[in-house]
This record gives sequence, structure tokens and C-alpha cells, in this order.
Amino acid sequence: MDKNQSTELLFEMSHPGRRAHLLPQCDVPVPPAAELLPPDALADAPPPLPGVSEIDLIRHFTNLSTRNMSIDTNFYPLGSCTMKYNPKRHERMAALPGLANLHPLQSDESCQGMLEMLWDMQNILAEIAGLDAVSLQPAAGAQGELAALLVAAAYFRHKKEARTRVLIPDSAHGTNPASAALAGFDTVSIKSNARGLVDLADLQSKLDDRTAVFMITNPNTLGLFDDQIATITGLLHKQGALVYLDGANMNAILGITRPGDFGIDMMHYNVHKTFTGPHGAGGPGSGPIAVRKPLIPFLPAPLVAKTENGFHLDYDRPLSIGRVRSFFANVGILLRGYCYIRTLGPKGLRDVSENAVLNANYLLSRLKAEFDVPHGDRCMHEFVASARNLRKERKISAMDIAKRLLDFGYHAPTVYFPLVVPEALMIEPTETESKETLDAFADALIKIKGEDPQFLHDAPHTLMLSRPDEVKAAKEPVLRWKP
Amino acid sequence: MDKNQSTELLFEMSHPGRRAHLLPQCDVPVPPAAELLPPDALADAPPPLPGVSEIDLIRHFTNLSTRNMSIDTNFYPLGSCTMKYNPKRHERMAALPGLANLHPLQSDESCQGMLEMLWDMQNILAEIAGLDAVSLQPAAGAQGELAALLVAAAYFRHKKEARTRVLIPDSAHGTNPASAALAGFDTVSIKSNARGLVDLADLQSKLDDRTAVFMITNPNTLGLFDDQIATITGLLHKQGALVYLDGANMNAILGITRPGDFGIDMMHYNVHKTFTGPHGAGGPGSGPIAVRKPLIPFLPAPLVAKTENGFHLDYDRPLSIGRVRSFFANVGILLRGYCYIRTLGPKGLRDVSENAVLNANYLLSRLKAEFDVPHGDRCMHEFVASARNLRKERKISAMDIAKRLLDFGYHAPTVYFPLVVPEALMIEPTETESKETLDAFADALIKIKGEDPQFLHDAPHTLMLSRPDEVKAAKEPVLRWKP
Amino acid sequence: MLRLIGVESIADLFKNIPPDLRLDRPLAVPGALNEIDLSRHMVELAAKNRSADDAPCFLGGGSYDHFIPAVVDAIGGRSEFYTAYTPYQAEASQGSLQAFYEFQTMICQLTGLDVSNASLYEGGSSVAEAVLMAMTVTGRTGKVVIAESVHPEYRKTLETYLANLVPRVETLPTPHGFLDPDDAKKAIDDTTACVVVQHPNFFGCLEEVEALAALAKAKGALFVVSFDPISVGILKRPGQYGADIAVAEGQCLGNPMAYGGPYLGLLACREPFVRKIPGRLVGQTVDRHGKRCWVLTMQTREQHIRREKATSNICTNQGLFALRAAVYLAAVGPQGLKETAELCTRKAHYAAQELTKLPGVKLRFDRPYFKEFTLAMPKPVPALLSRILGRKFHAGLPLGQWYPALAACVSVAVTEKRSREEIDGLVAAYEVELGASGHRHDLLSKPGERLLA
Amino acid sequence: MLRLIGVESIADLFKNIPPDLRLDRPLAVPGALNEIDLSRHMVELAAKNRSADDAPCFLGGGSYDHFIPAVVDAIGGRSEFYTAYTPYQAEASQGSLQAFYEFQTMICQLTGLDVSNASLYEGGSSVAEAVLMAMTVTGRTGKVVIAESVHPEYRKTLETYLANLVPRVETLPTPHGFLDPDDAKKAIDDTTACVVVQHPNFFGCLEEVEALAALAKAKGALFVVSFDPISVGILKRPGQYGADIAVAEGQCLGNPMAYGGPYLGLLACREPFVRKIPGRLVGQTVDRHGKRCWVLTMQTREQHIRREKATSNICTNQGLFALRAAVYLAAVGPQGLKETAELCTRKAHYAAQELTKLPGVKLRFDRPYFKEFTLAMPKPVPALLSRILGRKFHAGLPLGQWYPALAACVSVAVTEKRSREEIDGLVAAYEVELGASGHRHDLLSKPGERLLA
Ligand SMILES: Cc1ncc(COP(=O)(O)O)c(C=O)c1O
Ligand SMILES: Cc1ncc(COP(=O)(O)O)c(C=O)c1O
Repeated sequence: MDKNQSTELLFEMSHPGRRAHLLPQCDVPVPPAAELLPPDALADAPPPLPGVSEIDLIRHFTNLSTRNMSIDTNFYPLGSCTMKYNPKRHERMAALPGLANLHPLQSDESCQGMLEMLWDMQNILAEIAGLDAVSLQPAAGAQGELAALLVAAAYFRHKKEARTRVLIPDSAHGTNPASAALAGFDTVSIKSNARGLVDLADLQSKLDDRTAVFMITNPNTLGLFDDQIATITGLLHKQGALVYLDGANMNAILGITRPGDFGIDMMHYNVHKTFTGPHGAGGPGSGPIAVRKPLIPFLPAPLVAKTENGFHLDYDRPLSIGRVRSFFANVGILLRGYCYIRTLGPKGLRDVSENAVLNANYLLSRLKAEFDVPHGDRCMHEFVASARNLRKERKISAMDIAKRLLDFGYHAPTVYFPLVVPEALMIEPTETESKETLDAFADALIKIKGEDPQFLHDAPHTLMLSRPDEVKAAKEPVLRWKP
Repeated sequence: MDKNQSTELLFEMSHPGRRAHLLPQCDVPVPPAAELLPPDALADAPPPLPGVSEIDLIRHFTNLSTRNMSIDTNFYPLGSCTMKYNPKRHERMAALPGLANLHPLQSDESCQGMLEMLWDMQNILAEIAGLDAVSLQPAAGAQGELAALLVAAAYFRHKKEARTRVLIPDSAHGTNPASAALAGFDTVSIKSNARGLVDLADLQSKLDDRTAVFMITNPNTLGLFDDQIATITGLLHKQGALVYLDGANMNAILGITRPGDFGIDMMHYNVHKTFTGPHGAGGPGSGPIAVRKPLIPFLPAPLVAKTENGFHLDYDRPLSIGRVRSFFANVGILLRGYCYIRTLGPKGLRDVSENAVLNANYLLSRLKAEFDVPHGDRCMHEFVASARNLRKERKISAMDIAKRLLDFGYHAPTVYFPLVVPEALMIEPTETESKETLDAFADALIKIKGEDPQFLHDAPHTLMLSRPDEVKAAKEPVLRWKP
Repeated sequence: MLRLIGVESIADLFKNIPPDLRLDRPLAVPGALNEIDLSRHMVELAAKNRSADDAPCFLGGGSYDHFIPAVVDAIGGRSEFYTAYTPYQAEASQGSLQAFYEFQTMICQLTGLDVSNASLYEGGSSVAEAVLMAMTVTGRTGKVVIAESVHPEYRKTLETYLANLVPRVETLPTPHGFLDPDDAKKAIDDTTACVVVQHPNFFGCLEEVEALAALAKAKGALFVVSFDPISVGILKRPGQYGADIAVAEGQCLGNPMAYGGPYLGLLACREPFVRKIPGRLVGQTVDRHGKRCWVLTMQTREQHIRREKATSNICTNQGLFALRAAVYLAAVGPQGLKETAELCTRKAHYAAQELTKLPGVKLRFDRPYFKEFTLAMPKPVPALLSRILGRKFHAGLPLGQWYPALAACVSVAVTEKRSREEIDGLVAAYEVELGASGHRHDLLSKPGERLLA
Repeated sequence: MLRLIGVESIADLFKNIPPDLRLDRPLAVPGALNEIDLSRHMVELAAKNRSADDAPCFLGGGSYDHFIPAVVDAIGGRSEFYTAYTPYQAEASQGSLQAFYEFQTMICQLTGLDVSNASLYEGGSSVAEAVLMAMTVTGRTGKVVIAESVHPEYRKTLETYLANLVPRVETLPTPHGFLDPDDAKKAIDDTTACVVVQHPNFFGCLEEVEALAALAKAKGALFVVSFDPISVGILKRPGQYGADIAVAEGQCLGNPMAYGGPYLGLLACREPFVRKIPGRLVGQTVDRHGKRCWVLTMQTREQHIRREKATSNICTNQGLFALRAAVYLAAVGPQGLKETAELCTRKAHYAAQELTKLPGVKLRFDRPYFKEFTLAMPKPVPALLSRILGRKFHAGLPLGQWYPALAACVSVAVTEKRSREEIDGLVAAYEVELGASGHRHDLLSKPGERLLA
């Protein structure tokens, strides 16, 4: 009902003196701040923020919100992102003052309930991983990767082994090489084979005693479980290297197989994916890491520990890498993950993965006759279709299809990732969608495939805008409003 | 972003067995209910409610919500309804468990804070009215009218006066005559004069010792303050009758003039209008009544009373009319009204009315050259324009204009009310709107006036539907979904 | 702005108000509070109350501490719903209209009746509206027969509504906790517009609804039932046992207790009475393109058209709470409603079973009951309850305020939200405060002490 | 569904997972809880904490109990925002994109710098990202100079991030509560990538930012400042005193303390460094009809394009909290931010003034301070604070955990939310627990006692 669809900015509607929030009068008998602080530290005037009334503020942002697609309004099959439904009860629990209004540095004695929850979460995530200990600290998956790689570096340094390389499949997410570089490693790319899995020959050819870590995503970004995993981890371990799991795809294997059981030494979780932290239009996330016993001493500090006196934050970790952020963790997201796991229990967690895989396979089956799916006709929780033939034959690109889907009220799949599939359309339906939704989505895709190419190039047709000029945005960057 | 705009009903998406809420297992050692209750009282099966999953439930209602206009998304100048902004802090306060989770029959000792707030509210509303006591009980304006008229009836019965008639101006809201009839009175309509005010001659001709109450709306539904009010109340009082104020328009006179001071004996408030109870797509409201001293014994019970032992509910009111509903009142709305009044204070309340009247007059001034405004070129908080000339000259009706406004992202004004103005467009901007909003709205109205009549008959053009067939709806009523 | 208007000052805009009628001082209301201070003030007020979160609530009598699923708050908190007005402009209100249509349908499903309106204020005035409707439908103005086991405040409301109208209200005593059909039979006559009962009734007991329906029908009176929407998860629906009009308090359907309101009045009836129904009705139709949509309909019944001849004076109703109820009902579904009713029944029976093991504590009525029951106590009731409150239990309602004959009685309600631990705690608190020596003391916190300081 | 897929059972879908790698038992995690029991469990956990609602919070150190206006929660609670992903598809994400563009603009306004990204994780890693950026911008890998008065956890984070990279972190002592420019001058050399200070610093004290900026500039090093977003309501903005990169913890801008996260990292810099900035950037452009709109831009800096050569590894950032900060800043506006800063300053100074009247309590540093200050205590600190917590005050942070030399010191923070009454209560609690005889005891509740039982 946002019929204006005006793109007026807060700054353009600002009027000096308008405001949406009033503050109390000063109730303490001390002089004004100008007399308490040195004049040269003071600004002449406060920052030139916009001035808007409360109604205009609310209307502005409420109307903006309706210009988003979101899980709560649309099917959102964004591959690799696990856009499952985020239960409302989690939001209610996270807002409890006894959880939301805790200071991060308050004494352990005054937050035993919080520490209990976090301690449980450490243990639960270790159990699901099949690994020995968990640090909840990292703020997102990428920071989990960094933290774990720093742990690996510290581990090898402690063992006095000079290992400088991290091997990464070419199908991996961009954060993997970026994190490896940040952790001070050289990255080496490993090819995918025809099945979309790790090319063992390539791996073996690049594996040597300089190898610190092999980072694998399993199921991988093509939605395939790499059945060579035992061989792979065996190879790495024989070389004295560690195997890291990018856990972004844990949604496919909860309670079915555990990374620790298939040879993984360290991994991160994306709690905001697998365990329903709402994605918040780009975060917050939470990226705990789980590791095998020998790596525990190097984990970031603090961990939550339990003694007969209750729970406490354990900072006494002399070999720890330190910390990758201030304060304990993205507790608000962990809390939602905790609620989720507690709601599901052992069977429920397994059901999640079974249904995620079922849904993905169902959609794949509905589409595979119509679309090119390079890597087989079975998948785990997601699959990657390709528009390469459509592109060749009818000049229809993955982007065209993605944009046109918006007209049908569906968010687009992930496109052009993984890089190993040309014109990739990476589709992850998640377990929370119904068969009817999947069918309607498949119908839409099939219909789109038959549409006029020019019509598709111009899509979307029914949204408030169509095909923003991204080149212009990047070449002549306008990154802020100016008066 | 609700691109589907599907009108699928919950029932149509229902699947047996799907559900959005799980309940605990029974944790008490007693047999199943079927063994505890007589078989003939039990149903074979529960009601055939729809079965939907949580994600589908949330998506359904979230998408539905975006098909409404609302204060938070649109300017909503619905005359007589006082669609002002509802501050978000009120929602937060109303949700405090210590206020929201109180049982209505819990002991007075266990809800002293609540009683204190309600006691304050009684006093504050009495002060704003310039009257002596307040009952917070009525659930909305109409119920306030009924309660007050029952008070009047009891009062006259007590005085052993047989008064059977209630006089009501023809410009009055429909609830006035409906409430009078329900209270057992005969209603007599009083004409409006050329100025849109009470026709004194007509009033005098109908006023006699059968008159119990004269119900006046002041400012009236034309947005005019009846400057004859002292004369009117004098006339009524001389006849021994009471004067009732329909307080729907209190937003115009807060702290400027008080009903009690201009001769009113009893009145209702619409807390959901004047004091920002969110309208909830049709309620809840709250319609407290204020009365003069002689009427106090007859007020509904209980009232909140204060003694040195604290606050209590006073049921000991032998002459009371009884009650018009169960439990104390629509406390949740009163609470928001209380927050509002406490936020504003004496000056702020007066500012509300000044700005409401300023905004209405500004809009009137912007429009009066373009639209026919039968009753003068000044108004209080609202004014009534008429499309009668447009209708005559170009066959453009008030409804056409109303519908076309929706295309501009504005909710329509109230149309075809008050009945005394043909093709009425009743416009109430409220004090919370900015000059820019008023200007843009005026521009839209002026633009619409010049548009092609057929185009207007077909409006709206950009919403998900246009001109529902109301005749069909009433003639062949379909009031529920059926399998 | 003033310039365009053509006045010098805002005061000029008020010149129509005679100067001697103007207020020449500021209103005597408290000074303005900013948001921080307002929040502090409200938190302080809230802290002076003992809510159901502070002390498990076993109070009933028409308002119940049922669980509210988070989805209900999530949807009820969508501001497009809660800051809209009554859906007068259908094109700009399809969200509310469709939701109310779904609400109406679910209320029909719940009652087993044909038509539901889009809400009334609450349970008490809904009884009055139903009676007024029965009078119009039957054309009878002799009397209205109502059981004393109907909620006392609903009866009081009915009496107040009818105070200046013709029919007499005849209240039939229910000394055994329910309306004896034989007593009803004597009372119902050819001038009786309707017979009103509550089922389960104010004492939690079941009424002889089928027999009463037959008696009403036999005399051409309508049978009006005030029912508990949760109860029909397991109990027969009003339409199944012959109710002509069913009304209810809908608070239990996802709405907070909120010290008594806003709540939600439900009213459903048989098809032939549809044009006499009070309140808003949403109907399905098509727009000019033939697209299915919804509108407010049959408005000629209503006050804004029919004025003094309207079926009711109601205007603002309880839209937001009807929406919440719709979300609640769709969230629990048939199975969830059944389980909720089942849990209430069993937990109530467990509580009654345990409480009546205490010396001197007896079930007052020998009748089947649903989620609340009436106990006779061996000690003065108000003081007893107040002491148990000190142990952090809202332990029951003292019935003497409404029924002098039941001055020694307490009504106890148990919802699905109460755990066995809480029930056992309640029993222990009664035990201690009744001075019975028992083994349950260790379940208790000391009076006045928080579980967690 | 299985039929269409062409398998017999769900198990068949997992046949790619070698059987010996499968888990042959249920996960050892607690059993499933329904919503009622989950709610009870979480409420019980919450009750085992003493939150800032239970005891006025005078803790600071990078997380503050500032007031969160209700409008922030209202907008942050719009599920179209919080259940959307990163705005990859611009057409379906204009809500977030425009909001982030507004956020970026307001962060520029707040910092007085040219460019802001769309958020980083939190304050600590933002310092690290700024340093990494400074290294790229300057091409220097010799060392990074940082003041010891920077938040100890931010310094630890920086050290962790740089552990395997070339530059050395040189930490300059701040024995007098601030970085002496003379000391800085000695440390900064031609290999120094940047100088990092916090202003106001971890002790609440102001740094000599202008002098330090000049010193950095003189050596071609960048000047990186971690600032307090509230403080710039009255203090000069980083751009005004010569910062090249400003970072901050944005929790104070409308986000709950939440035991440490999620929070919000802010990062703004001067125009020439824009292509080295880490994280998301939203830029304005036009669509194919020429309509103004917004997109994620300059993505070639980012990991998903540039992989190991990206400016940062960040992917998921803190979108929802950037939105909340934008709403907060727009709600308070320039005047509100100024008043907030003013109130913090005055209340902190009042608290310091009153606390230092207690025998043996002294301000540890003779430096101007903003909203927190460091006190030297005459009694062992941790035990003292624990006893005052018993009187329901989060009374301050013990500094010994980070600065052994300050083992006798407490850091006290005061926000605009703290009333004079609360401050006086805190002073009284200190007075009693320090064993000083005074007149303030009547302001206190007894230890362990609730203000309202
Ligand atoms: C496969 C994969 N790995 C890593 C990440 C990075 O996780 P985060 O965004 O939480 O930093 C993502 C998320 O986008 C991903 O899909
Ligand atoms: C003038 C007038 N009087 C009375 C009423 C009835 O008030 P309520 O809707 O609260 O019952 C209204 C509201 O529509 C009104 O505008």
C-alpha cells in the first residue's frame, strides 16, 4: 500500500528542529558540559543529522520495509544462505530483559543463567559436530574461518612446523581464500572433478609438507556430499595437515553424519543459517568454531567453564590465539539457535536435514528435465542449475531468470556462484517450505524459460524498479547523500 | 513486495495435520478428558479449523497486512476518526508483563500500580472535561453514549421525572440515535441551520418537559464550534433536561475550553481517537464518560477509589445503573491514553488542539478555492467539503474522489457523512501531520478534480482491486468460507 | 501556514469559542514526561502489581491465563493492522477485510453455527446483544430467562442494557451448580424471547444444554449460549446442541488478560437471523474486474445508516483482537485446540483431586466441570486467598462477592499453561495456609520471598 | 514427493554419504521442548541473571546502558527487514539498500569523514580492519602504534588479527590515563602504518587527538581513531581533528547490551581510501527507467569476487543493527544527540563528584573525561563490587583484569538513563560497603531485598 513509492531520503525530508525523541532535563547539580570539558575538545555544533518527526520517521522506515522481499513475505531460495523460517518465539525469548539487558562485562555470579545457556550451546555444537570443543566467539562464518585458521597457525607454530599453505577447492565460497590470506597463509586452489567433487589427483599434486589446512565445504557448494571425504581427510592427515570444514551447509547433515566422524579437525557453524538466526538484511550472524582435542588450547578466549561453584568465563588459556572481537560472542543469535535446537531435540534436528534434502531433491526432480543441472540428478539440501544452454541458444542468462522470478513474488536463487558452474542458479529451498510452494516455484521457472528473451532482459516488470545501472554505481560512486 | 497478491484463504491452503503451534504432553496423572467428562457432552472431533504450518501462517498474515493502508504507512485523513500517529512507546509500555498480565479479578492489594494509573486517569479525564467524575468502563464511544444515557434515565427515574425523549441534531453521528433508542428513549431530530449549527428555533419547538437529554457534538461533525452553546445549554437546563456531549471531537479543544465549562452535564471520550489508542482496523476503543456531580451516584460500578489504605475498586454504589460490560474497562487503551497525556502535560495537550486546528485550517485554505466547502472558511480540527457541484457539472462524486485518492497513496476522507452535506468529503488531518504532507495531499486533490470523469469512476487504478461490487455483497451475502 | 489561512495567530482560529467559555489556566494535569521518564514511571507502576508472571494464576471467571503463541503477537504487532481504521475503503483495507472474513469463518467453525459477525466488545455485552437480537427475531418482549450460573457480570450487564426496555429478566437459581431443566421448563413461556445459559458455566460446570435447547425450542424461544471457545476443542459446539445464538468471551484466543480489556466479544447465529445480527459483517464479492475481494456488508443494519433503528449502536468494535483470535485459531488448528482443551481439563481435574485431599476442602458441586471448579473451604476465604498470594499464587476467586451463599467457596481455574509443579505448589500453599500439616511444605517459597532475588 | 524423485525412502537420498560415516544413534542433545516449555525454560534462565533492569547499570568499557527509543524496536521488528538476506537483488531489496545508504550518510555526518561502509561486526574487529586498511593504503608493514588506553579487548583483537602478518604492534603505555604525544612522537616512524587511539579512551578520558593526528601525518602514517558515537554530540568529530579512519562500537546507537553482541562495527574514512574499505558499500544509481535507486557497489573489493585478494574476508555483517542505528540517529537528530552527550557528561561528573567525597575514593587520572571515569578505591575491588551488587547496583568494572597496575581501580560509566536517584543510591551503596559512616543509608534497600517484593 506504499503507493507513493517515493525514494525521498530522510535528509530530504529533514527540517531543523524536528525530532522524534525527547530527552529528560538534567537532574544533577553540575555545570553544563561546556564547563566540564576543555573548549578545544568541543564541537561548535552537533553532527548535521537529519531532523524528522516521529510519524515521518516511522512512515519512512515502515514503507521502506515493504520494498524488501523477505522470508516472512516471499519464498527466498537463495542458495548457500539457508533462508529457512525464523520462528517468532525466538524473537520473544531474545527480548526478555533478563537476557537482552545484560552487560558483557558484568560479573559471572550475576549472569549464571546466561552462562548456563552458553555452556550448553558449546556442548551441543560440539556434539553435532562430533568434535571436542567449541568457541562461540566468532561473529559470523567468515570470522569463524579466520579464527580457526589462526588456531591452526598457532597449533603448527607451537609444534614448530612451518606450514604456509591452505588448499581450497575452486568451488569454495570467497570467504575461504579471503580468510586464509588474512590469517597469513598462501592459498592454493584445488580443481573440481567432473562429478563436481574434489579432484583427488589435483589435491595430491598440491599437497605437501607446506600444507597447513585443507578447507572443504561438505556438502559442497554444488549441493553434493563428497563421498571421497574419508580418502581426502586420510591424505591430509598423513601429511600432518588439518582439514577444515566450512559448515555453511550443515543444514543437510544434522544428526545424519558428523564432521568429526568423517575426519574433520575444525569447522565453523553459521548459526544464522543452520539454526535460524534471522539474517537481518545482511547480519548479524554467529560463527562458532568446533575443533578436535589437540587444537583446544589455541581456541580464542574466554570459553564458558563449569565448576561446582557454577559457571564462569575461563580466560586462563595461555596458548589461546587471543580474541577476534570484543566481548563474548553474538549472544543474541546464539540464543535463537539455542531456542531452535531445544525446540527440535535430536529427532527434530535430523528431520530438518531430511526434509531439507527431500525438498531440494523434489525441486530438482521437477526442474531437471527443463533446466540443465550439470552435476547429477540427486543433491543434498541445494542444487545448482545452469543457464549456459539457454544463454547459448536463446541469449537468456541466469540473471534474466533471476530478475524475472521477482515478478512472480519469488526471491531469486543465488546466481553466478559457485564459480565452477557457468550461468549458475543455486537453489536452496530449505525444509520449512511446503510442497505447494515448491510446485508453484517450479511452475514459474518453467514458464519463464519459455518467455521472450527481450522480455526477460527487461525484467522485472512489476517492481518499483528494474535493472539498476551497477556499472555507473561502481564507476561514479555516490556513497552518501550530500546537501 | 507481495507480488502474488493472491487472495488465497487460510482454508484453501489448509492441510490436515499441519499446525503452527505445539502443546506440551500432559504432565499430570489423571485419565484423558474423555474419561473425565460425560460422553454426551463431548464432540466427535474438534472444530474443522484450518491446519497450516507456521511459515505459511506468518507469510499469509504478513502479506495481508501490506494490503492495508494505515497511519504508519499512509496519510489517513478520515474525518471524525482522528487518525493521529500512535506513539510506539505506548505499545512498549502496554506490553510490560506487570501491566498486561494482570487478571481482572485479582485482589486490589495485588494491583495497586494498575489502580493508581486508573485512578489518575479518572481524575485527569474529569479535569479535561471540566466535570466531576468519570467512569472508565465503556468499551467505546457508542457504549459511552449508552452508559451515559442510562445514567440519565436512572437519574430522572430517581427524581421521579418521566422524560422519554432525547433530542439529537441531524448532523450527529449514527451512534447517537442508536444509543438513545437502546437506552429506551424516543429520539427527536433537530435541524441544522444555514451555518451548520443547531437550529435554535427547531430546538426550542421540540424542547419540552418530555425531554431528558440533548445530545450535542461540539465541535460538531462539520468541524464547527457551535457558538450558541451557552444559549443551548441554558435552554435545556431551564427545562430540567441534561446536555450530553459526544466527545469524538475533543481533539479540537483540549485545554482550550472544557465541556463542563460550557454547560455540558455528561459526555464520553473516544480515548482511541483523542488520546491515541491505535484503531486496530476497527477497535478496540475506550469510551469513558464524565458527568456532573448529581449524576455521579448513577455511574456504572466499580469506580477506582482511594483511601489511606491505598486504591480499591468501589462497588458500593447502590444507585449505580449497574455495568455495561464485564470487568473494569478497556484498560489497554486507557493505558495508552494515560501514557499520551503524561507525555504531553498541560501545555502539550493544548498544543495538540492548536496544531490540529491549525492543520485543518491550512488544508481548508489550500482547498477552499477549488472545492465547495458549504460551511464557512474557518473550521476547527476538521472540515467538510462537498462534491455536489462537481457531481452536477461533471458527474464526479465524492466516492470517485475518495477512490482516486487511494492511487496517490492517501487514505480517503470520510465520505457521505455527515448526512446534512450532500456528497460530503470530511477531512481531518490531525496535528501529527507535517505541512509537506498537507501540501502534497492538497495538490493531489486539486489534480484529481481536473481528471477525466470516467477515469475517476474507474479509480483506483493502481491497487490490487477496484470498486468491489457492494450490492452483490449485500444481496447475495457470502459471509464465510465453505468447503 | 497562518499567512495562507489569513490569520495573525493560532488564537484567531479559536475565535468562534466565546471568550467566557475558554479555559484561562493550564489544565491541572501532571507535567510532561519524556520517554525515559515515562518508561521509568510505567515500570514503577507495573512493579506495584503482582502479575501472572510473578505468581502463577489460577483465577478464571471469564478471563484466563492461556498461553499466547508468539506468532499472535508478531502478527498483532504489524502496524498496518493496528494503525488502520475500520475497513471502510475496501481497496485500501483488503488485509483487514480478508482477515476478518477468515475470523468469521473460524468462529462459525468453532460454534457450528452459520454466521458470525466481525466482533463485539467482550463477553458481557455480547450476551446483552444476543438477547436484544433474540427479542427482534422472536418479536417477543415478555421476558428473558437466564440462569444464575451465567457469569454474574454478564447478567448485570444484561440487566443494565434492558433497564429501560420492556422485557423482564428472570434469573433462575442454580443451587446445584447448573440450571435444572425442570426449573427452566417452569419459567419458559410464550412470551419468553430467549433462554440464556453459559456452558461451561461460571462455576466451570457443564449445563444440560441439549435438554434446555429443546425446552426453549418447544416454546418458540431462542436458546442463547455463552460458551468457552477453548472448551469446544473437546466439548460439543453450540450449533451441535441446538443453540440459536452463541456468544463468548474471546480473550482466551490469544489475547492478554490486561486487567479486563480490551477483550473480544464473539457472536454467531443461525442463518435466518443474519439480518438482525449486531455489528460489522464482512462479505465476499468481486471487484469490477471480477476479482474476488471482501467488503463490509449489510450495513443497512448498522447505526450509521439506520440510526435509531439499527440492530445495535456498536461502531468501533474489537478488530485487532478478532485478528489475533484468527491467528491464534489458525496457529493451533483443530488438533491444537483439542489438545489445549484436553490439557485444561486434565490439569483442572488433577488440581481438584489434590486440593480436595486437604482436610475440609470439598468440591462444592457434584457436576462435571471443564477447566475451573468450585471448592468449599474450611476457613474464611478472602483472608486465606490473601495469605496464599503472599506465597505467590493467585489461588482462586472468592465467590461470596457474587453469591452470598457461596461465601465459603473459591473458584479455581487451571489452563494448559500451568505445570504440575505449579499445581503442586498451589496445593502446598493451601495446605500450609489452611494449617494442615503435610509433606508439601518444601515445595514452597517463604511468604514475601522471591524465587530469585 | 519421493515418487517424483524416484526413490523409495528419504534414506535413499543420503546414499552418497558412506554408511560408515553416518551417525548410528540420535544426537546427544536435550529432548524437544514445545513453545510453552521452551518459554518457561528461557524465563527461568533469564531469572538467574541480574540484568540492568534489576540493578542500575554503571558498567561501561565499550557497552553502555543507553536508552533505546521505542521507535527503534518498532522498525527493527519489521520482519521484512530482519528476515531478508544481504541485499543482493536490488529490485527486491530497496528497503534495506536505501536504509543502509542513509546509515552510511549518517555515519559520515557523525564522523565528519567522507565515506562509511555498511557496517562491520563490532568495535574490536573494526579496529583490526582499520589497521589492515591502513597497511594497504600506506603500503607500510613495519609497525602499528597503539595506545594502551585503547580498549584492552580491541587491542587483543588487533594483535590476534595481525599474529601471522608482518607488522608489529607497538603498544604505548598510558600511565596518566592518556597517550602522551611526546611518547607517541618517539614511537612513530617511517614504517608506521598507523597510529591508533580511542577517544574518549577506555578510561573515559580524552586524548590529545589533534596533536597525535599531526604527529601521524608528519610521518605519513594514518591516524585511526576509535570514537564513541554518543560523544560526538558535544565533542569534535574525528574528521574535524584529523582522523583518517574512524571506527566505533555502534552498540550505543539503539542496540541492546545483550551480553556482548550482536553489536555494530562502524568504519568511515577519507575519500581517497574508498577502494580499500572493507565490507559492504551501498551506492546510488538509476535503474533502466532512470529512476533513482540503490545497489551494493564496488564489490570487486570483496571476497566473493576478489577472493584471497579481497580488502577483508567479511561477508555477513550487521545489517539489522546498522538499520537500528540509522533509526536511532534519525530519531534523536542533532539536538537529541547533543542532549544525550550533555546528560552523560554531567551525570558522570556528578557521580564522580559525589563518589570522590567518600573517604579514600579518588579519581585515578587527572584528565578530562566524558561519560566514564576511573576511581581508585581504598578496599579490594572485586569483593567490594560484589557486595554492592548485593545492593542491586552494577557498580563498576574492576580494571585489574586488564591493567595490573590499576588493580585498585574501578571504572564507572553513567549514561543519560541514570537518574540522580540512582546515582545517589550508588554512592550510598559504596559508602556503606566501604564502611564509611554517612547519611545516605536510608537511600538503600537491604542487601538481597527487592525494591518491590
Ligand atoms: C559456503 C559459505 N561459506 C562461508 C560463508 C560465510 O559466512 P558468513 O556470511 O556468516 O560470514 C557463506 C555465507 O555466505 C557461505 O555460503
Ligand atoms: C462523532 C462520533 N460520535 C460517536 C462515535 C462512536 O464512537 P465509537 O466508534 O468509539 O463507538 C464516532 C466514531 O466513529 C464519531 O465519529
